[in-house]
Amino acid sequence: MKPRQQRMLAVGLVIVGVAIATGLTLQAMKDSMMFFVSVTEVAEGKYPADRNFRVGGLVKDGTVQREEGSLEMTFEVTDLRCDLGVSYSGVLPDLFREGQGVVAHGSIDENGIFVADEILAKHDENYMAPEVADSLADHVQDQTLGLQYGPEECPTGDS
Amino acid sequence: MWKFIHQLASPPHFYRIAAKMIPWFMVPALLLIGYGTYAGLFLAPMDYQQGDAFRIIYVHVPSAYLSMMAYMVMAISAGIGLIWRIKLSHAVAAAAAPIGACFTFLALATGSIWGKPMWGTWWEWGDPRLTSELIMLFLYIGYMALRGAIDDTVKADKASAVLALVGAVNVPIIHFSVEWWSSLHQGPTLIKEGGPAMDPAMLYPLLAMILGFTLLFGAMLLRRVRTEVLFRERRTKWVNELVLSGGK
Amino acid sequence: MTARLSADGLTLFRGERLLFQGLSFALNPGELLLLEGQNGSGKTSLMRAIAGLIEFEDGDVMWDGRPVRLNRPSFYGSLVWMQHRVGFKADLTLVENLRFESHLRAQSDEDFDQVLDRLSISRLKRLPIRSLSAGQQRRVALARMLLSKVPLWLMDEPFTNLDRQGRQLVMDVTTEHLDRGGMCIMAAHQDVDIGGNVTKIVLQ
Amino acid sequence: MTNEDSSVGLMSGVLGVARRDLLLAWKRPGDILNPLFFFAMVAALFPLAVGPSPEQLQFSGPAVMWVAALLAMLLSLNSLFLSDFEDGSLDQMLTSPVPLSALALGKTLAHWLTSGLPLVVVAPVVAVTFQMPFFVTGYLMLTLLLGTISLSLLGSVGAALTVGLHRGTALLSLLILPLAMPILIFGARTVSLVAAGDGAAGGLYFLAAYAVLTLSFAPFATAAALRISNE
Repeated sequence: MKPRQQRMLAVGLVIVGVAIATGLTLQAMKDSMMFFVSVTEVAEGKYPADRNFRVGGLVKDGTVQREEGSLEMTFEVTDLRCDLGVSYSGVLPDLFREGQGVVAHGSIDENGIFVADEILAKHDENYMAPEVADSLADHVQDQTLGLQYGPEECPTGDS
Repeated sequence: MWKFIHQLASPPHFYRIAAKMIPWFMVPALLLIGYGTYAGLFLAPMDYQQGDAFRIIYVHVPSAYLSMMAYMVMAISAGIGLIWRIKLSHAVAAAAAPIGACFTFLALATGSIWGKPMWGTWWEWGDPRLTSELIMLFLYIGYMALRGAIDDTVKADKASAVLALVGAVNVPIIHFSVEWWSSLHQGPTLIKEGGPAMDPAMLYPLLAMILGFTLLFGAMLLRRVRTEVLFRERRTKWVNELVLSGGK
Repeated sequence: MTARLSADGLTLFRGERLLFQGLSFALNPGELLLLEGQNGSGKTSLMRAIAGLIEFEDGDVMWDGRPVRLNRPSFYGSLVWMQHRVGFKADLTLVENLRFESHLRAQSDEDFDQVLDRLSISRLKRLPIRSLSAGQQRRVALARMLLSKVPLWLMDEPFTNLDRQGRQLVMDVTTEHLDRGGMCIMAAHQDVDIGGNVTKIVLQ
Repeated sequence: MTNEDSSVGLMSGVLGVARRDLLLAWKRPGDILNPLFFFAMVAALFPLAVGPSPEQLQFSGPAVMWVAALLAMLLSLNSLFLSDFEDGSLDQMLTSPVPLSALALGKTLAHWLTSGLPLVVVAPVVAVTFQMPFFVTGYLMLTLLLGTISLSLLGSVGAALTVGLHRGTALLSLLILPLAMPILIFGARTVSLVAAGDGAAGGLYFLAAYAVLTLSFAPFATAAALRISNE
């Protein structure tokens, strides 16, 4: 093989390599977008009781209940379509509040309650004055979780 | 145009021109940073979630941005130096590294201070940007360590250029991996796609700070390259004449 | 008519020190270029730079009229070189070492025995290089040059560690190589008795 | 007497060097075994330090084993080009008619076969002591397989940059570790995910992508670095 051909071959191999790597990365990214599931998917019964997973949603207004003198608490998460009861015992992040987006890790118990062993909340990347935020709050929260469901009827979980 | 670039690449020429260029970077940089600091602290409203704590963004974001920018400047000029064998280009890469490392450190420090009120901890491994910024600092440290370990300037230039380029290929991968890793904690969609939404009264001071920091970086880079050039050319006639004439 | 190997205006620094400036030479088939100079005069550096292992500060070495640094594979296909450290793996046997290099040059190993006999190292064939004396290792390096069948030989101090017979062998082998139309660049302290077309470069 | 195009093909050059280095490794088995013992010992340090609680061992097993594997690879990298540099055969490689990047790839291949692959093979034995379930061990081996390929390739660049420098070992770690962090993240995390009952495909795809990417670039970077270091 002539040196020139060798160089061409090398360049060709690098291009092929980069193309394959890009393809694999895209595949990897597609797969890793599934880090939490929506409440609707849980309601559809896709996640059996013995499996650990993460569920993401908004803390439903007026559902947070704490037990006096302990860290036990319950609340509901919603994706504006389905609701899911969550029980949790532990320290909550500072930003946890009603209407806030949270991701909970845990599994469903026999009563259909999601028993969380970890709750995460995160401030979003929107910066605005408080008065503006008030008027926009609901809308913004919808966006930050990427929720696409309208307020339709929730599919029954028994199916 | 080509002739101008060629002239600029000659060390004595660059040394003179850079001296004249520094004020053109420094003065607007100080004005913009002055405005940004005042407007950021007093004119911008409080954030609806984070209150006054968010104001550290005016130092944090420009530093983080510059840590990337400085790496890009370093890698690109190292690459140019390696391929076209331009010595000035290597001097730019050598000069950019410590500045970049400082901005990276500043970004880490401010990020950590920001983390304390927001997350309740100085360091949060779950934050992808904090973690990848840390790896960025490690990359700078590796680059500077390699440079320091090789005595011969020409060899140090070339070896560190290879490292800078390999690092540049890896920077996006590191970011992606850290984001994937910490997304386990946060869920990637919580972070909004399409850039942050921000109140204009908060945004303008931030833009001013970013531009100001960039110009400041330019001024510091020019100064450091001048020193670097002087050191590298210390055996040449023009530097000797310069020294004898008292730097005029 | 351009020479096969030529150089014009070579300048080389080692660290801060200028070794030489504006050095030029030309080498054609059958010619020997002899580099002379005291210790530290830059013979080895010049040799390594010609082989493309060090970059010249200024000037280019041309092979068939094209700069070497742009045509490394074609230049290296025509070059073999003997340096201070012989460049063999101490744990591998003589034959294993030579076979590896023949493989890279796509040469058959059928004339191994003949060459090893000529250099009187046949009986060392199965020994690891580490158990050979310095002079014997030099002879193996000489075998590498003979087996490579390339036109350009670079020899840095080929007589080091060799006895009188060995030194004569180097000169004989080199003379034959030149007679066949080969080229050689040699750096040496001592007087070299090689007939034919010799050019000398004395480094200060 | 013109043999200008008489060099072997690229692939044959890669295999030629790899075969020589494997032969060398065969004659000095300690060079292969030492990193393996190191791997096992580092992995053993954690249970000794943390305590024998089975849950904790199961939880930290993938991470500990991955860190140990990374350090073992790092340990073996230092000598990759050192003996070639010292005995002058690097000079011979640099002036060989086969492109240097092919030779560098050959050396890296031999390095992986003598340090990466043995780690993959030994991993299940160590995994047993961490009470790792069978199918999780399978994933551990798979991630190690993909990850050590990238580590060998990246490491060859670092080893080439630091060959011949004083204090080369410490420097090599400084250069390579930041670049190796993505491998550690995806390797250890994927195994942890599998152990927790999640899917592993994303991490495996990424490790494969990183291996392919480093395979495309590292040989050229190594070749460039070798030329620079040997000046």
